[in-house]
Amino acid sequence: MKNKYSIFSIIKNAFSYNENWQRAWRDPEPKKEYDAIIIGGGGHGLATAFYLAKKHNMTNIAVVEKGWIGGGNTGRNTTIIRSNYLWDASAGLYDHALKIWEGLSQELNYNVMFSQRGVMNLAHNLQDVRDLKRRTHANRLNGIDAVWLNTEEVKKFCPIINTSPDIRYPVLGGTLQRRAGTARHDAVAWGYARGADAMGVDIIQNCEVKGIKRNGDSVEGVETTKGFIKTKKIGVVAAGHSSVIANMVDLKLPLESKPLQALVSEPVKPIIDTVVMSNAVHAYVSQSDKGELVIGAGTDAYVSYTQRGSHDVVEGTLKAILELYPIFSRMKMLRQWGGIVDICPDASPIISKTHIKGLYFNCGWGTGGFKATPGSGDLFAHTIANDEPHKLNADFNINRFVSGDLVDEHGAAAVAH
Amino acid sequence: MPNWNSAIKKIDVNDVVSVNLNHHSELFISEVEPIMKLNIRGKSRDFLSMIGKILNIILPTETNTSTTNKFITAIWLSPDEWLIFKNNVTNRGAEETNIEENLYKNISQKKLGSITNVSDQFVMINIQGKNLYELLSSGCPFNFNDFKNKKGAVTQTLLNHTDVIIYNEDINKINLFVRRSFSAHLWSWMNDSARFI
Amino acid sequence: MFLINCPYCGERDQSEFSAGGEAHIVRPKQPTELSDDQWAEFLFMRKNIKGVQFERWNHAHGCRKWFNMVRDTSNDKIYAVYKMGEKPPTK
Amino acid sequence: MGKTKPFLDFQNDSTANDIKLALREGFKSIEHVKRYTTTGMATDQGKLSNMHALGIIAETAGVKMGELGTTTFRPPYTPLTFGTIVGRNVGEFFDITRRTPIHDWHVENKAKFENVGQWKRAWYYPIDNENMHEAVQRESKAARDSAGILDASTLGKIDIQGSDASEFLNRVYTNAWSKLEIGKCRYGLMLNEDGMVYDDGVTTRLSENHYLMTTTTGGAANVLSKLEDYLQTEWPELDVYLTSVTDHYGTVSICGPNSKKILSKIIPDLDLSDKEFPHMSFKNALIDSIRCRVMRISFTGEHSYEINIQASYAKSVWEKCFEAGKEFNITPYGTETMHLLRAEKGFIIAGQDTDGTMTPVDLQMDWIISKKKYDFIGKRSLYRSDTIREDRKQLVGLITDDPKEILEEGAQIVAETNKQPVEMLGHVTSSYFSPNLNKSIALAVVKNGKKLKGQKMFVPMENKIINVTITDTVFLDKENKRLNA
Repeated sequence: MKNKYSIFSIIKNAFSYNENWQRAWRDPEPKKEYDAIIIGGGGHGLATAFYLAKKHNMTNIAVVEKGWIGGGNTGRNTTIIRSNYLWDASAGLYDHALKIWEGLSQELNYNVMFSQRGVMNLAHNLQDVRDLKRRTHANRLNGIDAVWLNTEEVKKFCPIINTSPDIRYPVLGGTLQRRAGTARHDAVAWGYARGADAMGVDIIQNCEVKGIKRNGDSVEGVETTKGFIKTKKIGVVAAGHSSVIANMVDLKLPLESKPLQALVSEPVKPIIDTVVMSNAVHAYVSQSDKGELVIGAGTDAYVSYTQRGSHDVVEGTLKAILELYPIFSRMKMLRQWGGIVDICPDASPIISKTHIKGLYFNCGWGTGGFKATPGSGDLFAHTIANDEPHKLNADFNINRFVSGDLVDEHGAAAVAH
Repeated sequence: MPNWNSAIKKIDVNDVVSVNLNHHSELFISEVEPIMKLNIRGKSRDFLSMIGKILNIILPTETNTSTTNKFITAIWLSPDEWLIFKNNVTNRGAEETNIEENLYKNISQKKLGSITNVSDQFVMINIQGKNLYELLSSGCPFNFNDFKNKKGAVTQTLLNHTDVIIYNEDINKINLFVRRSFSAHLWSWMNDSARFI
Repeated sequence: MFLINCPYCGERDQSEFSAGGEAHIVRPKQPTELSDDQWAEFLFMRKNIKGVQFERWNHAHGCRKWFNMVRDTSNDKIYAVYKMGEKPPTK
Repeated sequence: MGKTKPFLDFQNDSTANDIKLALREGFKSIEHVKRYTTTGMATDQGKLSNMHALGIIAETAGVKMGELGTTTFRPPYTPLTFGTIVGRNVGEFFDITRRTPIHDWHVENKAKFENVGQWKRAWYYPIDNENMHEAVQRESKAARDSAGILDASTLGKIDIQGSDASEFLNRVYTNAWSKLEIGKCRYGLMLNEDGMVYDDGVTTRLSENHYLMTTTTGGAANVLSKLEDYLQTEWPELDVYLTSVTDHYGTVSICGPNSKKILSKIIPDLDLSDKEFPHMSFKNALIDSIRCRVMRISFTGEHSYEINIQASYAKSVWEKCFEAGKEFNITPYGTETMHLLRAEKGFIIAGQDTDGTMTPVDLQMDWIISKKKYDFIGKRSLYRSDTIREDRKQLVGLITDDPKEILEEGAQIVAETNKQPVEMLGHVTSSYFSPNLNKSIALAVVKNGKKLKGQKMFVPMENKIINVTITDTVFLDKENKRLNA
């Protein structure tokens, strides 16, 4: 059993100059066989393993990660968490996640720094207003907190926004979810890893999957850089690289992988105490606990796995930032990076069985996967353990692309971040 | 006859705008009064020879080039698309209509290709001066190194995020074609940018 | 950001182009005879390759012509461009 | 060891001890150490601390420094200001502003503008201290009672020529085009390949192999690019050429019972009789000596004309129409009134009443899907298991029990009021107070709406519940008498 993190353990360890802290997770070599293998040691994959162990008693499982855990999109996003999605299915999914977020630090005994500072989405044209109001009404009826703010209320809530009617795309109002906010991305991966490890889950880093072995319609195991590992159930949670794994079994998914960029500024004193998103002009900003402005840019419009993107995307985002926050003009860009996101045609994820027995996919989160991490892990664990989806992810199956029953969060102009 | 109105707000078209802010800058930007412009499309040999016959010009088939005669210039837009424009400002009316109708009758109606009047689709802006390419480069991803020394060269590219066609008329002298609805904004941008070179 | 050699206009900045996804996915000539599965395959399912991929690009802000490209999506290296209707390079 | 604080990253206050602690806790990867201790994440980008950190890690773990690798270096090498990156692209230059050829007139006449994509469109024209509601009510009434004038120049216009032009239209629109007579206009709906409504507009057959297509304002560029894509990649065998003429023409639309009289003053030699120039047809004409095309088409349900004239002359022609219409109190109206007038007639706006999830059948526009055509873009998708469901969300009309109550666009519709959570059946897509009917009207999409006509529904607002009834989508002049009035 692991040390419990607490005020007492901090004091106790302080006396011994912090020499006696235990490892957060082990560093095991893979066993010959597991009951299930999760491919991908990001937040979603580690959460899946955690809930498989915790809720479904599957502890003889492994997470295999080709690099270091949390090194993919988990460590490359703008950490926005919200659940104000339009369609019932999405609202159900993301609010399930938000409810877990609200107790996650306690559940994991690990501070994920979840901060409910609110997320505000701005409207800049009349159709934006219609779409955001539609979403606000739908949220309210779905029991998700959402309020519409007029321009004055937007200004009051976040005074540094330029709400002048004379700017190119004036702020016509916005919708606010107060329960929404941000969390510390790395901590989420580490917390889940530590929790899963404590229940016996093997977290195997630097172990790249090279192939999936099949026997007819069933999976038999994975070929990795650390050898063959036998298993009957494989859950793929390799955001960005889902198609790479799918292509190993000749499975085509409705995905395109694209670089999504983000950047941070130098750290400054607290200036913005909420998250503001603006889909129409494409500017998303919040401030991290370290004081850096965390700014989300867009995706490039072509498939690429390069983990970098075009400069014009960054330029386009920053001009929108300065349009809305002229006060940031002298702020310095400190770091800029790109993550690879796989995007479904309807901007909704897939958490689903496949036609291959024992092979499950959790992918297609596009630009908005971080917020769903706990919910996604919980529902994917349910799907893997029971070979059946939970009712909250039933609509997010692969078959929807055949039937046409999409969960179209695009058309509804709900931003996917 | 209805009044003709410039696309470029508050600019008197006869008034050549010049920017000469510091000792080395020199730029003259002016809108060229309306001239006939036609978009012509076609693929076949018959099409090319018919155009030659009617306009007395050989359409350029080499990428990014143009041909010109006394009256008109033809610029290459793609393997089956050209923009032709008159070299001189003329009043609209019979002469212009005749050329267009003649082409339409012999090309469009004979199914050899298409003829579309785009006189007002594009606003033509003349820019000259030794700092011309500095202005263009401040908002354009195109590499003008070869272009600027090649009289008659043509390129389609972006200038300040706006689609433009640029025609090298002479050393440090170009004609720029921009869609009308974008033209006032681009004009304003050029005047702003010119202050910084 | 990279340069693309438009088969018609020559080398240009990528910002003049727009991407059209995987190449050589031909629209079925007789869609009504396809099953829902087969139609979905055409509509949505993609290989989304990490590595050398055949794809469609359009010189949207130039000659407006569509063409094909062979590009390594893992490093944006372009191996070939070829016109619509031409056979893809074999190597 | 332990008691001292050997600082490593002077900005982030991380020490050598922090690094060793990270290693003890299992944060082995160099990236984990960086993220756990924040070493190297300050404004120097690790230039001062990273090498030392690597040395300490190597020493502690007993490996060579070279084996550890480095963290990924992120641009820029030296932090630079947002302002430097953005340059002059703020304020006026934040985004392109597209203006119609009649823009200056709208400015001179104190129009309020709406941003539609990059376009500035006249939204409404307040007189004195009118607010938007008052201006729109006045404009809407004038357009139906006498005459209104609208700048429709922003509509996308595509010139289509070639011997296969008709076949091309057959493939891109849901309805049939081969038999459209020369000189006639037809409304068309364009779908995405997934069967959902994408764009709409009126296309005119100018001659045997020559059409002029109009698209929505916002859709123009995408439609042209999509059509080019099909032509070049799927159907290269078709002899068709597409040329954008959106900017070449200014479009002046005059509508209302007196529009005919006004047009006859502008173009006296044009026969405007219903027989010679019926609804959904076009004529070439001259205004003074300038050629123009006049379409008798209507987005308001009124007797109406659209004059397409070379853009340089559009403002002048607009002023001429205005002058000629003065005796009929011709009233300029903007996009808001246009939206209201079309809603009275139940005409959709692609992008407002549709959201990428509506098929033509959902819009109750089954009539526009040709039964004879073998194929068109999106046809196959209309027969998937989900798209053939009969209880999909469908476009309907809504009227409020209280005729003064105006529904909020985006408001949700439910059948029950005493349940939480309650099933949302649909939402209000368009809503206005109609001065011509003197009541509030709305368009909405409602699950199984086709079969629910006459049913009572509820629109739950934050602080009240509004009672509504599902109706037909056409509120005014169901017999289309006004078109020929």
